[in-house]
Amino acid sequence: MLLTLIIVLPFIGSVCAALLPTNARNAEAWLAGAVAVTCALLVGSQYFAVAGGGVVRTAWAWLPQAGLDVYFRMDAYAWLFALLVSFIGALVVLYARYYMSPEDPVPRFFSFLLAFMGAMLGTILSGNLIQLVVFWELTSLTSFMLIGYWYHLADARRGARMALIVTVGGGFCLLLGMLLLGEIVGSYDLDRVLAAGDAIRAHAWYGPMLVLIVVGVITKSAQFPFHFWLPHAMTAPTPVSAYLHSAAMVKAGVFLLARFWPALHGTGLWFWLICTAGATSLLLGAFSALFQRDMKGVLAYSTISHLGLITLLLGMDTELALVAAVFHMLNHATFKASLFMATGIVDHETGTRDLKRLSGLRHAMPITASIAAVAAGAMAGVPLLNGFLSKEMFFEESIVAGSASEVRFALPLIATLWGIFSVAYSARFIHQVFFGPPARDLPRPPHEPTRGMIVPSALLVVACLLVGVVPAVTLGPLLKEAAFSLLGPDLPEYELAVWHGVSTPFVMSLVALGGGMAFYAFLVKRGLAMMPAPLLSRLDARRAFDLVNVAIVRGADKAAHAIFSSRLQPQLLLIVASALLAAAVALQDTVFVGNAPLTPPDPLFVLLWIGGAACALGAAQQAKFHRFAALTMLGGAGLVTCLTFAWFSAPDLALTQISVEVVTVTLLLLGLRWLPPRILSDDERRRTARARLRRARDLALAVAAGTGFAAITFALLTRPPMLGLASFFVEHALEHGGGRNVVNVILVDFRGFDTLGEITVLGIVALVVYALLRRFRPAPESVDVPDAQREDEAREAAFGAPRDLLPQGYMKVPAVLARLLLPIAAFISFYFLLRGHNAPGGGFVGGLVMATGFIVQYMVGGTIWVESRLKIHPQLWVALGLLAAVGAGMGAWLSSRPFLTAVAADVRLPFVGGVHVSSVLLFDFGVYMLVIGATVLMLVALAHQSLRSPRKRAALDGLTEPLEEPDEALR
Amino acid sequence: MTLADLPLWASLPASLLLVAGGLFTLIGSIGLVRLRDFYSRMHPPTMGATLGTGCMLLASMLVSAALLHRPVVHEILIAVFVVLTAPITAILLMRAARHRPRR
Amino acid sequence: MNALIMHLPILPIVVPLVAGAVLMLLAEEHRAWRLTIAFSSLVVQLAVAVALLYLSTDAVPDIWSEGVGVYALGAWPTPFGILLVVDRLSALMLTLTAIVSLAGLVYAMAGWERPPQPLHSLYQLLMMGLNGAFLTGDLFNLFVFFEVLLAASYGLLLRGAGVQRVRNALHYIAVNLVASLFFLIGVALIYGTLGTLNMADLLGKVALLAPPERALFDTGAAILGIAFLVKAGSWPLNFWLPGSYSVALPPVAAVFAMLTKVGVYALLRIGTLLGEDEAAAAILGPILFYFGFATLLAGTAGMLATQHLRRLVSYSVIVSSGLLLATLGVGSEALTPAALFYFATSVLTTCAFFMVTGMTDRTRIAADSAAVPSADAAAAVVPPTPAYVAFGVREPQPYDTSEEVGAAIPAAMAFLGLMFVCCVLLVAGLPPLPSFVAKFALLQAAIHSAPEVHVPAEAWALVVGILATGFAQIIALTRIGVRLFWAGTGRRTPRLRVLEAAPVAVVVVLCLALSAMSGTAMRFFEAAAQSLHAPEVYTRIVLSAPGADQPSGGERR
Amino acid sequence: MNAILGYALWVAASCVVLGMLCALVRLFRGPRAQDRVLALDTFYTNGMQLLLLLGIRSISTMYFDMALLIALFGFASTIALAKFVLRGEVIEP
Amino acid sequence: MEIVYALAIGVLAGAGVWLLLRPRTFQVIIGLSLLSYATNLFIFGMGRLTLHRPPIIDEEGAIDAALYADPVPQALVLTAIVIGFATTALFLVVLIALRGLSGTDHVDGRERD
Amino acid sequence: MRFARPPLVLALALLGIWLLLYQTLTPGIVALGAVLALLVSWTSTTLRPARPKIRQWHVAFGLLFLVLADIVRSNLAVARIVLGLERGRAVRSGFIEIPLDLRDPHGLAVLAAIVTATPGTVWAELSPSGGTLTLHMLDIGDEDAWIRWFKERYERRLMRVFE
Ligand code: NA
Ligand code: NA
Repeated sequence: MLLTLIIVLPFIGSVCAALLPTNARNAEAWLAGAVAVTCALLVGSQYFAVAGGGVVRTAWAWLPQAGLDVYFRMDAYAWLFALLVSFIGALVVLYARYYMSPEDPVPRFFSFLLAFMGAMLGTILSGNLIQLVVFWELTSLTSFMLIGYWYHLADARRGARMALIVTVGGGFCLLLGMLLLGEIVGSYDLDRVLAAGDAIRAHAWYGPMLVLIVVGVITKSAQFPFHFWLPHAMTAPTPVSAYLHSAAMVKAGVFLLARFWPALHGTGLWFWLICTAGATSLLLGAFSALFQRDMKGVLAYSTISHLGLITLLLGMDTELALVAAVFHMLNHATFKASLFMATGIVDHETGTRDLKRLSGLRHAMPITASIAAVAAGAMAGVPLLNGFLSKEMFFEESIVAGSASEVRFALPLIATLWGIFSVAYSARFIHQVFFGPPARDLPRPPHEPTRGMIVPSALLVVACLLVGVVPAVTLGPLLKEAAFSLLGPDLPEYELAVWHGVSTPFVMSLVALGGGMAFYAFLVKRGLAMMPAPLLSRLDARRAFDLVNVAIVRGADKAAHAIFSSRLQPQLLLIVASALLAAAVALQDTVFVGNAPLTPPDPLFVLLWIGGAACALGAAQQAKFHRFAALTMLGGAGLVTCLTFAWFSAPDLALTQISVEVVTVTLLLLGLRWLPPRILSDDERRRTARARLRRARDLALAVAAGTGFAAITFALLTRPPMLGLASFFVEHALEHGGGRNVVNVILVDFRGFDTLGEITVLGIVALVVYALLRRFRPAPESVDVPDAQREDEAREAAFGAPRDLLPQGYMKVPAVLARLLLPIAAFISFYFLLRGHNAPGGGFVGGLVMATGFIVQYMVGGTIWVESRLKIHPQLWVALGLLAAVGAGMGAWLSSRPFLTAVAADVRLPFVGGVHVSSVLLFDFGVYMLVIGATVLMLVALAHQSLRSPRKRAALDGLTEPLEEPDEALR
Repeated sequence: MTLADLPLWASLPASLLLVAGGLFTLIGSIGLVRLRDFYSRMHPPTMGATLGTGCMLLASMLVSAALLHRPVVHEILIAVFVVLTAPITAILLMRAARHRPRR
Repeated sequence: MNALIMHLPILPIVVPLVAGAVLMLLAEEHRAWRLTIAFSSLVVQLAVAVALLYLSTDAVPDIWSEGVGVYALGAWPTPFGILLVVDRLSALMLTLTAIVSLAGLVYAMAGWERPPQPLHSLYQLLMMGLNGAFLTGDLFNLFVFFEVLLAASYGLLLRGAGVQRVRNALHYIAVNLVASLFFLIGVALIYGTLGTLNMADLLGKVALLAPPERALFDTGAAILGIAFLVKAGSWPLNFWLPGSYSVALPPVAAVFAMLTKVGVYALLRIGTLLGEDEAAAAILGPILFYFGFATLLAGTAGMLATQHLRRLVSYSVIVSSGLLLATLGVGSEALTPAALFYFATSVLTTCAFFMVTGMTDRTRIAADSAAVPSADAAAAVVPPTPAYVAFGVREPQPYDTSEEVGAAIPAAMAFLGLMFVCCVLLVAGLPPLPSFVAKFALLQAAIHSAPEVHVPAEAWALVVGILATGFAQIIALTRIGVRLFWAGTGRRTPRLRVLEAAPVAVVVVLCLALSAMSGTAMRFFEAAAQSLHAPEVYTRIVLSAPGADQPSGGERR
Repeated sequence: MNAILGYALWVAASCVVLGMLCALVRLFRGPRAQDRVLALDTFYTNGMQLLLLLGIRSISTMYFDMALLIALFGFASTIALAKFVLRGEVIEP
Repeated sequence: MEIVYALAIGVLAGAGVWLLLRPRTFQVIIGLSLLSYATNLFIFGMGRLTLHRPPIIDEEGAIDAALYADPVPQALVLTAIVIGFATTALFLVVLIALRGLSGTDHVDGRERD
Repeated sequence: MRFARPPLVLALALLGIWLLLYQTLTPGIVALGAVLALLVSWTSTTLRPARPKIRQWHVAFGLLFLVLADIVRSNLAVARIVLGLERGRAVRSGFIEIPLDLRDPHGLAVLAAIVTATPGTVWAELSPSGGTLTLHMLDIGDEDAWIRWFKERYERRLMRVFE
């Protein structure tokens, strides 16, 4: 429970911090400080629980099915790190209170700082591999926010993103590694994993798993070859660097490596993989640090180097090396945090971190200088400071481990070389900033900072000193507990002491100290102190990162262009081709001729379809240049289709097909007016070879599609029918459906639900069409009255004024006749509506007949004339039709039957006799209304577009009598 | 009931009417192809629409009446409809032909 | 009460239909009424969906046995009438639909719904289509509901007009029309060979087919599959998707989160039914896997390539589709629960992210016209020549973002940033949001079952694919996020209304809750997957549905 | 001897279908738009007659209904096409 | 007759597919119409071809379903026709809108160069 | 003003159509038809504001039979021309102009129907003033005689019916 509190507290603090006002620096600091101190105290209070190999555990089920639990586990090792993280966290908060300027939006800073602390504590205290990855990724995310805190700086943005991409990428590798590890062990429980070392090492997946985990670790701990992000993360505010890049985040990697050391170590792969990364980083970091001009740059490379040291120690595969590694993790955290703080002070008070510009600050800021000097001493491994102790252990282990392997002399050599570089860059760091003549051209006159900034770094330096002088009574016991919790009874005997006598490591230390000082002196003397790092300076990670970024975008863009297209034709081509391919694959072993008896051949049908096919092909050929002709041919093909339906006993289909076909043609004609004219010669010259090829390809596809479709059709037509559903419907239509026309009974009763959906589609489309056309913007050249009409109108007016009873022009006679048709059409439509249940017809056909009647009136009377006399309100019809249909369905609820159950009654009326009333009729009536409304709405809305012509409007403006609003009429 | 039930007094005239109707329709359609100018082509299809359809309607009425033993006259509706609508299209098409420039 | 429970399955279809029709009747001036109706309809749908979800967990076994509810429309016997079937999967889909649409509607209330276009009606009818597609147990009825939802989506996509939108809508419509034709052909072939349309009835009848007829049936299924793959946004059948999703208005795009998922749902539903058949599974699996994996990669490439946030989100939809298809294609039942988990999170993700894009667009002052509603609408609304002048029709009001609808939220930029980050985490599958849990579960299941599946390499490829695409998504999203929130000078703090911000926040909180309740959720998904992979239970219950005994003639006539 | 009606029906139907093909020839040949409209109108008329013949053959009134509808919609189609040819738009203000 | 019927569907579908792949919006819409004719005929064909037996019950008492044409595909086609009509209408309006906004009738809203 | 007295003739005609369609005289159908006929004829006046006044019904019936006969006759004539049986003489087709006295629009409509239904003549144009009717004839014989015949046979009768 307490462990949970330790984790949750920082997150709660984070949320609270985010909600405080922007300028509440003090409140923020108090909040964050209180949280950090509380955490530290809570952790500290658990000492006796974890001492002597004790483990504190808290667990909740999270996703138990997958073995993912919330499991917090604290042993002495975790305890030590949790203490470190929360303690340094508290110091950093104090420091940041004074470091951050009043203009900085501190809620964001403290909020993410606390969140980071929580994530870090979570990583440390995780007892479940996956949960560990969760917190691990959270540290990456929060550190991204912290590094990018000053996001107005391009470098900050880049640095943050670089850090995020590298560490999250590593995190994904770690996740996979942990998944494999968990799969190997059969559990993600840390205890079980740590106990299963032999099984793990023996497993076939050990290699890939280890590589993945190591990649995760070295990305986080900025080890070669993923070290490059750390120097660029120095754009973060210095408190962030002091925390993340010394004590916390970068330590997570090596922390993890040490955590899993017992389970994973002891193979050649482990040794080579980790030692290579560690040793390379060790040297590379130290060498680069020597040539940095930015104080934080020096520290960043130094961190790479020191983490390399830790990594190398962990790779060495000896128990003592592990202890040394843990020890150095703590030491490094203390001196590096204080160095970062000192750097921050310098930056804060002088306005620069440039080693070249800075000089002689010991006069202006003696306390800072002392603190920095001591911390740098620890970094260099000067005796009596904590860094010295772990360095000695490192030297010793390099000899021990080296002797056990093929790289006998390499390791001590590397270690010594590293020592020389470390001393040199530490000396350079202090010398360039604090010694020499006082600098004159600094952005701000330097002076000591407020106490709040001094105290945290001073405390850390005191810790360095204490540990360095009396290790056995300070860190010693804690380290032993931690090491014991890692190694258990395997923990070797060792002694933390300042003086071990003159041993090889001591000699190496001396060489390093002397060599380092000499090397730095040499550089200064030669004026090379500020030169860019030889060889390495050309490897600019920032540029490389940018280049890679650009390359990714370009590459992806090229790829996306190659694999996507914003054009319609390739898409349709692919869809059709895919379907063909899929069908071809599935059809491989079918027989295309079945054995059902065929219908007797009829030459008339053949003739009919010769005509139909000619129409289809003609339409295909003419659709580009002779749209009108293509349209008439489409009409021909439609009629032949209709006749075919009639021929093969589908009267309802024939009726529907013909009515829909005609309405469609009318619709297309209405649309044709808005399409651009196309002249044959426009296109002829564009017949390039490529275009021909394209057409050949399309033709081949079309032929293939047609052939395939015909083949499948034939294959099915020659097989006996499956009458499962059909016989039920035919047998029950009259008795239970109350209708003789089985198709109609299916439509309004058996499968009335389909019809409900179908009319909904129609209603939706009408609505959409209407809405779209209200905002329609015609092409300029088609706005005006068509040429045909202008010429015709010049000769004789077709229509007259809206007040006229009949058109005054030549449309008079047609109008007389056509207006007589409307009532007739209405009657025919009623007829089809009412008898649909027993004979071909129904609401849909009836509705289309009625709608056509209306449309013909528009054709012979003109929009203005019709609408000045009649408001149709098609939208109303659509809505009421839908409601009627759905209401007919809901009627069944009253008798607690399912939706759309037919409810019928026989009513006796005076004079008329028995009348059969059924909800089915209401349903069909709904269909009827909706079809009228939708069809009229679509056609008339399209027709209304002609009103946009300025010529028409000019004529209309002259009208004195106000007319009804046609659009209102459409509602 | 099937067509075989049809008495001869009905089937003979019905057959004649049918063949005549079919021939009028066919001749009308042939005229549509054969005649040289549009105005002339306007005439023959009317044969199919009027006498062709008329004969078939009569035949239909005859057959239905003979089989159902009651007068069946609803075929008249089609005739009425054809007569009502034909002038409208004719007027529009003639006007188009006379005044629209060749496209 | 009993009657209500009995009719519960039909409500998700009837309620939006009635609401949509009533909204058509209601004039645009009655904004308050329109909003009330639209909102309450969705609330009812959500309540019904949750109730169905509860019933489907078999919590009340005396109402539905084994968590499958059947509603026989018209009281016709199975398999002759159309059935609605509620099981865990469909109830889950209904719930997701209701959540997403409610969020979208509230978001739209912040002003997106004001131009007098039939948003509310279409919105309701889209819900009807989606709910119907998820509920129906009939193959042809599925087609009908697909058409309903597509028709509504055409209308919603076209909201706001503008040449980009219309162009993409045209492509979207054309592609879907072709896909619908394939759908019809597939259904027809299945009917032609089996003589049935009831999904539960398919299984038993397929087994009886002789090889030549079987091949014809397979052809039908294959063509149907292509149609579903088009709808699911599978590469190379998805060129229409990035364009059309990225030009849709944000509240519309937010509900479009469900659209591609309908295709996946159909594949899942019918695929698992047919997957019982060994021969079918052997073909279906690899095809799905390769389509899915290609989609995964293609979507990722698209995400990396694009510089436009909405387009990027659209590509992320493709990625999630690809991931789901590839997962289904591996053919391990162990993967299904995790796939369903991922399904749910990806719906919520897409919804939240599209809503966020609507707000981030406003942070840029001089942005492209397709993104900013005010500029876009202004271009579309003012026609070159004023129309309908003669009739005095009011021109639709352009979007006026300056006018306040509801209160604005404080710290808009911080909120927006936080929501953006959450969306990034959701898309990329980073903790602590549920897509991490889902992806983890997927990975775990894939690794665990890798030695047992037909092609272990597929499982491993899936594992690598999931992680690699997640990483690529991080690269793409941080690039665009950094540019949106951190870089540049032309940024301004947008006014975010509570109505816009709240739904995003609620969806994110839901995600967090889902993440926290992963165990419970996963138990549900496991049960859902189990019933999916044991279709004989589904089949048995559906085919012996109560009320389907015989048509009760006396009452009908 | 009642087979005679069957033959008559067949002859009539053949005439009608041949007539349809003739109309199609005109539809393809044009040359002007109004020719095509006229041809399509004839096509519709012949189609209607074919349904009447089918109706006689199967002694069913439902073919009559279909014929009526073809007449109605054939007219609607023709007037729309003719209007377009003449005026350049089907429904004008 | 079956072979004629199948070939008819083939021709309609072939012409439809050809037009579908053309660059002009009008071509595409005509192609879609032809394709939907083909599809409708195809669905209808799933009930096989039946002469002179429309599914309209004209007898009383016991009914032999095998005597009638299969009504189910007919009902399906009816629904499909209506939906096809609706979507064609929508497609038409959208293509006109695109033509108005982009000035061209190319399916991509811009001429290909 | 818009909903004037329902046009009873139209209503009766509609009822007739209704009964023709249903081919039955059951009271339910008749009653429904009557109600619908009244309703439709009444509401359709909005879109059909101009109403004919038929004065002499018997003339109208007589005309009907005349026209039927003319249709048969002209059908045969045109068939001969199409089949090329008139090879003996030159068939001259062209436009002829007929001065017209009939002004009633409904009369003109019926005239148009007659002209159209008779193969061999097509309505081409009515002059804007309404004074001249242009017809196209497939076979123009004696032009003046034919005009006289036409006016006597159709126009006179129509004027008696409608004016
Ligand atoms: Na210096
Ligand atoms: Na004539």
